[in-house]
Amino acid sequence: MTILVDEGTRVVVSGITGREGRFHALRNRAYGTQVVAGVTPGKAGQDVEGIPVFDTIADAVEATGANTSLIFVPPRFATEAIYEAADAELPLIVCITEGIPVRDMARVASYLRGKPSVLVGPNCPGVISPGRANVGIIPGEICIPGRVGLVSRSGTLTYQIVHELTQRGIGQSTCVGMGGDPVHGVGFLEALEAFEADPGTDLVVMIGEIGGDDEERAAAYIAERMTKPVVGYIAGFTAPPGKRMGHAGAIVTGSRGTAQAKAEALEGAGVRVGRTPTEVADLVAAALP
Amino acid sequence: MTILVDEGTRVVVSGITGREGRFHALRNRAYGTQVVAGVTPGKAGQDVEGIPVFDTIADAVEATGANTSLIFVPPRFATEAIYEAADAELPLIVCITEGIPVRDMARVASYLRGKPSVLVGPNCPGVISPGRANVGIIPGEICIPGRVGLVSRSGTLTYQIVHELTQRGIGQSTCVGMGGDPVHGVGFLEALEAFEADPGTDLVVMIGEIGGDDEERAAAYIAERMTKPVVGYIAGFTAPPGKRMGHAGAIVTGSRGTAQAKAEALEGAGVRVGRTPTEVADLVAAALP
Amino acid sequence: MDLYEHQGKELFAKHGIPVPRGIVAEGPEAARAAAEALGGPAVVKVQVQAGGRGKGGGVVLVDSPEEAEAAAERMLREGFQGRRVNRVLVEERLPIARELYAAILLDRSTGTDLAMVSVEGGVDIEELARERPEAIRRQHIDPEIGLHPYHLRRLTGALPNELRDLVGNVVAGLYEVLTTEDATLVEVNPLVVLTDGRVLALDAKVTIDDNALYRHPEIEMLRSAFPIDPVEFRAREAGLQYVKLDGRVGIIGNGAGLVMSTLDLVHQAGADAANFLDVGGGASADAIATSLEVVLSDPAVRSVLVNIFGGITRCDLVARGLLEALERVQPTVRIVVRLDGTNAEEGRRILREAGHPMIVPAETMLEAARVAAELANAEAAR
Amino acid sequence: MDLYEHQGKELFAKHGIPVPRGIVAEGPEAARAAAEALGGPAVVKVQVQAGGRGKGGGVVLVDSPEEAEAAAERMLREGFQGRRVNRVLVEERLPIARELYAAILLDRSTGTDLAMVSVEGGVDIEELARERPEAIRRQHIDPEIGLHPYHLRRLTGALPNELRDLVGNVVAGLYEVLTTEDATLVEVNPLVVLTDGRVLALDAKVTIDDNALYRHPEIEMLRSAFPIDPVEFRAREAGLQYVKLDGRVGIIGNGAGLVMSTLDLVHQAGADAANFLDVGGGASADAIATSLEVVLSDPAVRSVLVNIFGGITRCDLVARGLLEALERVQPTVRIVVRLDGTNAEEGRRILREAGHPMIVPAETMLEAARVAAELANAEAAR
Repeated sequence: MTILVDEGTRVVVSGITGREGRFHALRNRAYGTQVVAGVTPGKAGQDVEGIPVFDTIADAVEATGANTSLIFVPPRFATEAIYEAADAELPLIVCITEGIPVRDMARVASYLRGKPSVLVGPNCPGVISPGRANVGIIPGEICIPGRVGLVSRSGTLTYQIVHELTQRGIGQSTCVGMGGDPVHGVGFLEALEAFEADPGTDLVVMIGEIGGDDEERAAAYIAERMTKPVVGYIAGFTAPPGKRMGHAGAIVTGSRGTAQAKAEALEGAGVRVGRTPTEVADLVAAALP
Repeated sequence: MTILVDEGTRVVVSGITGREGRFHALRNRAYGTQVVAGVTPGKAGQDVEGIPVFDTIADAVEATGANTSLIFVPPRFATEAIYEAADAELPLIVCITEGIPVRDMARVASYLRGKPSVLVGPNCPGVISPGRANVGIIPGEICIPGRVGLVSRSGTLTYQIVHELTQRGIGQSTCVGMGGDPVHGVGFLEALEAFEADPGTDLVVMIGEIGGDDEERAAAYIAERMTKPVVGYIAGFTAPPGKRMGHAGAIVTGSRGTAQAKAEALEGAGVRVGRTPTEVADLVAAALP
Repeated sequence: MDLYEHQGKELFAKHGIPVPRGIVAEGPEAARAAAEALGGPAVVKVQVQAGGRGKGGGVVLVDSPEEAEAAAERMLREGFQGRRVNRVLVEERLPIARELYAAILLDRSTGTDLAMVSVEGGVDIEELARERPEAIRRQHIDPEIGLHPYHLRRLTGALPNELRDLVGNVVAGLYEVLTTEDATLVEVNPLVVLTDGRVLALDAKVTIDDNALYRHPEIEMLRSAFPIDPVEFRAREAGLQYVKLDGRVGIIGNGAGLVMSTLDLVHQAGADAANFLDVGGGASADAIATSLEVVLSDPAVRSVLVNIFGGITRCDLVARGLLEALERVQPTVRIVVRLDGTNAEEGRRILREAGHPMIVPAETMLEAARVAAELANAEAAR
Repeated sequence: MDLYEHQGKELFAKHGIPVPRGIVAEGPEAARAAAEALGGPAVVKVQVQAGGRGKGGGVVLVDSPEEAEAAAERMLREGFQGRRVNRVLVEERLPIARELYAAILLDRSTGTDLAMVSVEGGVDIEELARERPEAIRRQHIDPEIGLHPYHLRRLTGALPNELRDLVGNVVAGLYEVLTTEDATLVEVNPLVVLTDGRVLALDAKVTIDDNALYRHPEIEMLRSAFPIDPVEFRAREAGLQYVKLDGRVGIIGNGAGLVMSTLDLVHQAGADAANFLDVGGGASADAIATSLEVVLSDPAVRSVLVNIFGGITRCDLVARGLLEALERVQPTVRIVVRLDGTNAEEGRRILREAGHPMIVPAETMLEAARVAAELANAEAAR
């Protein structure tokens, strides 16, 4: 069992005729994911190595039964694609696009509230349920199927930790890259809730970083609700306050949002927090039944 | 037991220093309702016969623990008051105001989607749980406590039917005036759902009229979900197509939304539909245990 | 408030939707001049708020200014389907290659706007929707985010490529009318493609939200073009909801639902209502008096039914208002009065003590309907 | 992108927020002239992106143009807290009766804007929030509905009546800046009440969303006023995320999280990072080469750590990029390279076969951090 994506996932890729969209659509398909459609305005009727292209997501859904949107379009068109996917009532929207203005995202978040669509991202690597479906840009070859759920604000740091798990023979149920933008869809809370409910997940790894209070709120949730063990990691202990560290989210103001504060909040909620990616993998190995 | 309002209801009245607001706030209080605050910009610190007036709903909530908003302000300020009540996170908002532009209400409806506030109205007579709380303009003296739930698109027609029930000694758990505007808050569906779940309600009366498809959708819901008996009434059998009959909602286009079509839909769902208010009361009397 | 075709087209033009060149004429001479100005061949279209103008002789193709004059003269003299006609629209005649359909309306069941584009136009759209649903593309537009390009791509997806942008622009213009003018319905049927490839709105149906007129004084002013029934005008001025109907029983009540129900009960009792009149909530004695005068001014009325369930409305004021009106007008028909709710006892007492010969008190709504119907039928039978 | 005070105040003025009269000066002469133009007594304020200017000598009250010149000369010469200073702001001196505080920022935990007004200003607001929370009024503003009058009534509710509208107007102006200029933070500390009753923004802190700069070319141009570090400039031009830090180990990695984690590991191994450099996803050989040149151009660097986990990024291209850079620059420090993920084997083989003397391969991230720290410490100890 998994969360968010599995064998029933049918992906429609917005921006499939772009360089990145094409590359990853084909890569996801090669992994075994059902990539059933693409969308590029004005290119309806074409195909990308057999994947039919449509003019709108609604057209694609009608023709192919797609149930998941994967978005690769440039930032100034990306929120439009999210609205389009939400209006087509797709249950899952994964937005890879980096660089969307945050006020645009605030409006999107407001629009999605109370709607049935779940958004992952933007500025995220996507979601993979190893051996079942890969929706996004996480390299499938570093993952193996198993019973550890993983959720992360960071891309390559996720790969690093998944890699260390896989090296120890520890497989993953689903890895969720929630992305590093200040306003985003699925966060730690939603992922933890889903993993808690997923009978295929025994333990959850959450990978946070400086900035914001997602980790602190996750800690409160864990203390109150989680019965499954959680192992954590926080990046940015040595980041100086006030500096922006790449991710729009990774900026520290005063004592709030520091790695130290986050690690302490998590430990206070019973989370075992590793100080290195390697230690995270060790803690997982020790905690698994 | 009741739905929406009861002894725990604490009302803050927007527009309490206006003629109508003042009159009904005092009338509701005289009925026994906890009317704890009023709001009129610029009149903070004053009071209306002992009810303190505040500058904002949030101030009123902070000072008095109000949990229900009752709105009497003129149409061009009414949506503002609804937003204000929603932002103050009041669980229930009852908007009596008539004449709000429908596109403004469409935006309000969109804003409330996914928020915890429940809206009744606008252009409605409000909600009464006889003997417990009266929030709005329904004359309390025509109601008696009991186990019949009632929901209606029309004001005085509701009074007529409640009156006929009361004359037969049949009391009401809660009467909900949902209002006649095309875009509104709580509708038949939400009220039916709440009455179905309310252990204090044995039977539901729904009073519809021509226009829209609220009754048709309610019929579908009843067929699928309701276990409690429902008695219905539809006004407007003799309304000519294309004519507007007072309520913005009460306009018939072609065969859709006619009283005939609505009555048939309800009867198809097992609802006993009375042809006169008197017959409705008779049907209720016969159906009650 | 439903606009006339020519008023709708003026709004369309303001928002960038192409429409035919046209001139409004209020008399046959003006219609002749209009056709001349347009170059001779023209279309004369009756300006009424009714459908079926094409089949009913309300749209006439003319080849000359003289024919335009004759057509306008007939329309203005005869009216259309029983309605008075004040003006005609004289438009250029255009070579039409194809007819389409476009509309946006506020969908009350979702609270969002519903846009529709059909590859067929000039037809009954509800019929088309039943028979060939695939001919119509529908797209909801949430007012929170407004119109987006994907909406237009979806709506125009069934059209030939060369038409998609042109029709998309029309839909964008319709959306602008809807949102900036507080319309609840904008409809173009047919939306035509000319032989030279242009796309034009050949008709225009626009409904403006009455509640929003306070912020559109320029649209409110368009009412002055409407034929005015003096009775309806008086009712509107007094803030009463009045609709003229075809029966014999004048109806006065408080609250739209109660009045509609009263109409139904009168019908069940064997007569039909002469009107719908809702005095609204908290009616004053004066409003009641005006209501009675309005209803009595209709010569078709054979009896009147006053059905009041007092909530905010006080029945004692209603009684006083009725007596007041009866001092001003001498009714020749009976007035059945049913009072219940707030201060009903007092109201009934006032009427009883006044003992006016034309007032017939009734105990219940059902009884009131029965008596009013009987009185009207008896009067009519005399 | 954080704006200078004077840039922020220009935006404020554009959106109707009152600010003191002021003139930007890039030299002591200009500062003198500015003070003269303002009438003599003035305030000279260093223009840097740092807090604590008041206490740190960055704000000087002057009584004459001569004093203004002297103050500006010192500021431009000395810099402020180790930062270069290009310009000062010379402003009129005003009689202040009271200091307040106002700000709006995008609250990431709710995705809505959070406005704050405090009855005390000129202080550390986070400290005030801890010690006297009742002094600060907070109000979330959902971007879906925007700013409404009730927000302003609530925010200004703790102020004396005569100030409420004036401060409300400032908050409305701040909200306009936020929404129309794509800011994520607008802050006025202090917002002052003058003895004549006027309310002015005495300071301005504005942060613009970098992602939105494409639609604000006029704000993007404000960057030209910033002191430019040539290394940072080069990195930015190449699309690299580069932040200069204080340690000795140059860091290159792909992905912000991985790079931050690398910094932490180097610290745990006993050294500190000289920089943060994220080459981003799918980096080309060229981007890697530029990154290496950028990092090596920092004289503080004693060793370099290249930590790549290939996803979209291909490790073979990374290896080629490194070798390319090493042909152009002759490093005097060792470069520890750790490659994993996409085409890692191939990347490692390329480096092995090149056998460059300054490249030290590492098997794991942990090992790479340890080795790089040791090398840097050993170099520094020499």
